[in-house]
Amino acid sequence: MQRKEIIAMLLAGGEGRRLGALTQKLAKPAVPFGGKYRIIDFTLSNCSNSGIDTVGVLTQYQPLILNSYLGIGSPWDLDRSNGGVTVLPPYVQSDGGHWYKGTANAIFQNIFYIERYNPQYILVISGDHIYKMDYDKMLQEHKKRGAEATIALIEVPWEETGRFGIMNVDAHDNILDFEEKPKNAKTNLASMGIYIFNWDVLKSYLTRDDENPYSSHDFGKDIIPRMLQEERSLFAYRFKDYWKDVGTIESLWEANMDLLEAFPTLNLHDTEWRIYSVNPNHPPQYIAPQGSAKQSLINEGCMVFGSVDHSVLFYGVQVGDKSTIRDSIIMPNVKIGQNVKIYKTIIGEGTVIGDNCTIGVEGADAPITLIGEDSFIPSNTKVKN
Amino acid sequence: MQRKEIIAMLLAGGEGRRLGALTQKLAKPAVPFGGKYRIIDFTLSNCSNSGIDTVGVLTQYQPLILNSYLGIGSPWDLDRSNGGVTVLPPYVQSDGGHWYKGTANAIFQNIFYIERYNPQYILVISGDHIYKMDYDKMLQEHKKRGAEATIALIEVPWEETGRFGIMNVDAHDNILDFEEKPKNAKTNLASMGIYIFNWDVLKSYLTRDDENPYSSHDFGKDIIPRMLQEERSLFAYRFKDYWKDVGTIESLWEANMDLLEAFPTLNLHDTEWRIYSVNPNHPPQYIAPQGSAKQSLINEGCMVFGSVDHSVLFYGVQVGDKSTIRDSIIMPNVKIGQNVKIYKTIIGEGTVIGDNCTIGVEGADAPITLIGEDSFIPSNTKVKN
Amino acid sequence: MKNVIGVINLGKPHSMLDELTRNRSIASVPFGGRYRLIDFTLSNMANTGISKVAVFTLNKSRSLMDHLGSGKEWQLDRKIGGLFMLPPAITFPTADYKGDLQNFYGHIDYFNRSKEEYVIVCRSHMVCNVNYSDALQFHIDSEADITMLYNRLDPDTVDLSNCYQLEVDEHHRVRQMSSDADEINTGNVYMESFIINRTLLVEMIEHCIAHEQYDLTESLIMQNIDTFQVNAYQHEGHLSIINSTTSYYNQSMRLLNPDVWRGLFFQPGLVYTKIKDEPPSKYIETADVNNSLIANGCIVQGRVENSILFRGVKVAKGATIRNSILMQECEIGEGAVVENMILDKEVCIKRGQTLLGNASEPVVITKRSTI
Amino acid sequence: MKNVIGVINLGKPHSMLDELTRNRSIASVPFGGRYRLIDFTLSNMANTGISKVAVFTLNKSRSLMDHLGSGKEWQLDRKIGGLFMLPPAITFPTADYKGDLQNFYGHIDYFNRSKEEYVIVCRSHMVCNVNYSDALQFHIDSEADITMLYNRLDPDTVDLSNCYQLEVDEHHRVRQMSSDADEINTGNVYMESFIINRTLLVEMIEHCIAHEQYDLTESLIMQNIDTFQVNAYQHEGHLSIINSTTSYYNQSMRLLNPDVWRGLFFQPGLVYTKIKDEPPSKYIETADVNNSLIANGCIVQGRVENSILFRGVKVAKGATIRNSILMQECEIGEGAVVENMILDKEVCIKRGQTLLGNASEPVVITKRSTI
Repeated sequence: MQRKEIIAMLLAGGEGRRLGALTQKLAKPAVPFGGKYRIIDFTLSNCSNSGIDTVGVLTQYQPLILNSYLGIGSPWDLDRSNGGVTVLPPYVQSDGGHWYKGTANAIFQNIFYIERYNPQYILVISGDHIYKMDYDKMLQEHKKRGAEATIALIEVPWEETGRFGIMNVDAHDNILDFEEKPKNAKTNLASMGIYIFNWDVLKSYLTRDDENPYSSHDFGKDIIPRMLQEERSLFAYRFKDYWKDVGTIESLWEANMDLLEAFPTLNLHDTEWRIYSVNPNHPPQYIAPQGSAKQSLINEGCMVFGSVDHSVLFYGVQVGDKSTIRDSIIMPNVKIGQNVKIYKTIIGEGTVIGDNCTIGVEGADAPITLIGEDSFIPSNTKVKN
Repeated sequence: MQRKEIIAMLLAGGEGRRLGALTQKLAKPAVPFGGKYRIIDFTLSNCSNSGIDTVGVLTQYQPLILNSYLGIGSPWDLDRSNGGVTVLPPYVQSDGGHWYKGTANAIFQNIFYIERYNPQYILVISGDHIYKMDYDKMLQEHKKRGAEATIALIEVPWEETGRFGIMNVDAHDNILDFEEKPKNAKTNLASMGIYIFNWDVLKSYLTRDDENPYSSHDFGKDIIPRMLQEERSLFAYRFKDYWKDVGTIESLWEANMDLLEAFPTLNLHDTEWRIYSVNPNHPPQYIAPQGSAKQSLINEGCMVFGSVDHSVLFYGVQVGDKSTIRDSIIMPNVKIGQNVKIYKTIIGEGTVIGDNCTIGVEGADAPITLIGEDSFIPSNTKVKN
Repeated sequence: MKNVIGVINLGKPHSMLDELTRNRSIASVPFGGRYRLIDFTLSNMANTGISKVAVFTLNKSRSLMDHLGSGKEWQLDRKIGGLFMLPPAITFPTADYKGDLQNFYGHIDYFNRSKEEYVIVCRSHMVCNVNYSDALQFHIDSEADITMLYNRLDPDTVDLSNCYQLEVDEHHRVRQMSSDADEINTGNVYMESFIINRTLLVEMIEHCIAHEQYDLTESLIMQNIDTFQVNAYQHEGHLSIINSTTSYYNQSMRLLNPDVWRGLFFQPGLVYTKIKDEPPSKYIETADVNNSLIANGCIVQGRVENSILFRGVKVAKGATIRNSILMQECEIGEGAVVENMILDKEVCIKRGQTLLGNASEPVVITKRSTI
Repeated sequence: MKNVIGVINLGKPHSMLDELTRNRSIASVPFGGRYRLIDFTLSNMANTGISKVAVFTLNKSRSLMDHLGSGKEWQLDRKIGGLFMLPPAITFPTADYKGDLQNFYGHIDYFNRSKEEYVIVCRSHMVCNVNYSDALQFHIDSEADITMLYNRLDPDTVDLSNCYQLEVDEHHRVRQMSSDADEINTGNVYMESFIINRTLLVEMIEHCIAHEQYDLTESLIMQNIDTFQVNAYQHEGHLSIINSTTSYYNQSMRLLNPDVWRGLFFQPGLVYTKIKDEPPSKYIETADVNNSLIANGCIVQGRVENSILFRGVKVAKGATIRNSILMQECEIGEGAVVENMILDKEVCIKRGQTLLGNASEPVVITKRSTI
């Protein structure tokens, strides 16, 4: 087996409880996003666009669903005989089954997988963030600095620092210390949960961490603090583009709405850095004579007989005559009847909505209404959050 | 997802204890065979040559080793976006991990996988038999007969019937009854462990079987007898070509030696039914001026400075000056020193043998000597069984 | 469908689409917002489960090869079987090319070396969505030598010039066929697709070549209607016949009918094409779109009416597109007007330009022009 | 190696192998029992981790395309990057073809649209096993404009006609180069592989074409040795130069030396080729083989001595093969004798025939002949 300079380990374990009805059947990284994608498409596409062709996907739950979505990795150009994408759930071992006890433990339990490729570097990323990033540039910086670990940082609004892992760095971007969700942050530089490690260094820390009964086996809480304590060379890599954790209904809705700007910060139309996804092979969308679409993203296979305004429609959505969709996200294959009004609502995949319904509340400050997957809303119903 | 007419479930769970040192690190289906192959290559190649493009590989142990060998399935033409080959180990579930309790239970635990393809028929096969068979012909017979289950049968010597599941059939090859390892067999028609079921029928039996606390959850012991008892239409499909269970050191050795006949029953040179395998990308073998090879199968990457007689050499084997190999099987990357004599021995992958050694016992009736993987035999050693 | 070889016969010169086929074969003419004509036939074969397909090409096949690649989209990137591109065995000036059977004969070894029992031969200018399983079963059950697929169209409303029509008896047997509507005008249109046993096909090709006959339809089928059992199988779904620029335009516009859209693109199977990984189409505040088909990757700021936009088309503010077909990556500048036009790939219409075509005779703008 | 494009330049007419290149380009000449010449260059690129490779072809590229397919064996079956076959942009009679730079210029867009910083340009008749990483690092560290790869050979024992030799100073800078051994005879043989920055390559191509200069080596490199910083990087491993049928034969026979065998096929990387899924080779009781290379799928019943057997060769009882190269699927009948010969693919020698060539001028038997 040919040696790999770098391989990626993608943490896709999140149950995503805060996404409520959307993650009843799906792992969080498989939640639809942006009219065409699933959240995990962004990190997988970042990997292949960065020239990383080996990605282990660590999942705690439902490996078959992720297996079935990822397949042999063709959509992301990760269908490689040597490498490619591999789903790594916790297996039943001869001494029984073990859950992954934390992010670091998930990597530790898959040392066998990693060593097959004998990598020099290892990239650890999360499957539930929306951003476009060239990991190769980060790797080149890591090498140039001779770092043992490099952590990607982004400036967040000061009032939100309490939600993130915050780094303190010196003038040369060496990391001085790290605080998880500090009350009084010293900086507003948040960790994006993107790490590059020298594999030999990380391996020794993982091994020691595994033997520590008091560890929670987490990168942010255990591995990084221990490395700082032992004065390893940790380097900050600053990122200035669009990055969003879509872990809540609000942030998921916002990140979708961000795409509807005339010139969004996250440009999906950039042909130099395409986001890849499984293609459903649907025909071009059809906008009927009486239909209309404004300030919206609409995917293939949709049939629009009503009007769609400032909304995101995934593939195969049908919007009936005289219906109005506004400020909403309609996931794949949702069928909407005639004369329906939908405001500021997220509708899960496969839901059917009868005629004359009103869903959600109008207005910029209205709360978001959420309809789960495969729901059935009978005609003449009113639903709101 | 497009519907599949038939998918295969390949039982690769065998620990293969009877293969001793050869299966310390390998699952039995991954044991090398025939100078180039691993045992599982035969059933996988049968699938792809039969036009079956979806194969679930059920394994109890070491899923990562099988995963790593099977990769995305390219060597067997099973690198399909829709289907292909998938390793299915027992996963840790939300209520903990469950071993596969038997062959039938292994299929039962993977109903979710099967239903993704919504197949009409399901082929159940074992990963540890050596044979070439067109499963499509068997399927056509199954359909033509309107059977609910079809079982492949082969005539075995009467004295060996006690080792097999023996079928009793009527004049039209309807199966009348089935006895597992009978003392006084009524026929010499043995089950080859190859079944085709109508999926809806099998699914109902698997579900009922799972609820039965007294069942051992085995096809031969539970499912088939129950179907016979309930007078389902079970049909025998007779097979007359080469078939061998290579579950013991003796049968593994014999099956390898069978290939050395001038016109072996199992013809590997048949271009209409190739056996596919992972290719190590080695150059043509080199036979030195003082080397010789007779009645042998030798693979790419070998360097022969000594003489090889009536033996099988896998890739990357080196045979030193004045050494003799006779009646033996030398697995990949074994390095043999100078002036070594090897008789009727199976040598596991990666073993190194020093100079002037004598391994094994000469003579047709001599016992087989077995040297495990990655062993090191120092110079001037004598080893025999 | 282990037992069937699919053949797509592009070996018949076919230049009826003028400008659209100047540098491409008819099989690679873009159609329906994101497809090429060959996608329909190839997807029909994929959906039937055929895993061995030969494409007999003639010339201008560069864009076709780029489009098909290794056949991955149609699950034909295989070691066993898979996609075979078979150009005429010899390089020749077109004058020496005597007909499609010559190309079949040049690759007769392909058929001889195959083990499959049946061959389905299709062309690419008859656009339909069909699963061949039923037709094959019909072929086997009726013990036919040849089974021709046909579709019933109304000869009074559809242009059937260049089509063969069939006379079929109550036993589904073909009694007569002709491309002259004065002879036969039943509306039973031969879809230029037929099923035949492989060994019989080989025999018939060899027989034709020995007698210096080179036209697949006329020499191999039409002449043998009395000698062999030639049956007809009716396909019930939508059929678009593309045999002129006008029919290309009209058949494209029929896709704006939601029933045709559903019938052609979803039933019985999906249509596969080369994936471009374009994002969903984006409608800006000023967009005003109706009765149109819009493929992914478009950015629409202007007015689009009764039109088809292929992938990656950009329509600027104040521009108007009406009754037109805009192929991949066309760009329409601010305030431009495009009416009754077909714009080939990557055409750029500058701001303020006006292009008015004629509804009955659509004008084609050459690929990559800037106006 | 995200930052490098590999280019294999086959755009220079090269017919020195006569019969062996009658219907194939030199890149697809079989070599070493199971490879084609291009496999070595392409595997070097794959082992260096290059995932974007362009092959500039000239003609007779049919067998090359069959061999390369989608590039899967070299991990080049990719959506991002991958393998590009770039024939001359126009169809032309050979007389109009002015040189390989014309072909580069015809595809200048390929370079312009790329983002990679470096380009490695190679040819296929210099057989070696090299990882380009060190050479690239050397190129970057030395801030060279062009880095030429060379190998030290002994001009007294190796035929260096048709080769360029270099004069290299102590700073690794190329001072002079010539294909005339009377001018330079240092034994520093240019491997016709060089590294250059992409933007500089584009500029230099455009400059050459503007001045009607069309030969890559002479116009782009040799003329600019004084103007640009042209450095040389020494490759230490084995090099076989294939520039005539005799050198093809001699270099093949060198593979019977175990050190050359190990050095060329294993170090620093493996050599990939199209997989044929042949079984291990089989030696029957009567086989008598020595000092030979035998690929898989052979069945040997006779005597084989100082020879190379490609995949699937059959040697019947009593036959003798000596000092010969037998390509894929040759069959040698009972009692036949073949000595000092090169048999192209699928040659069949009937029982009892005797073919004796001349050791110094090996005879080539045409593909698929029966004798």
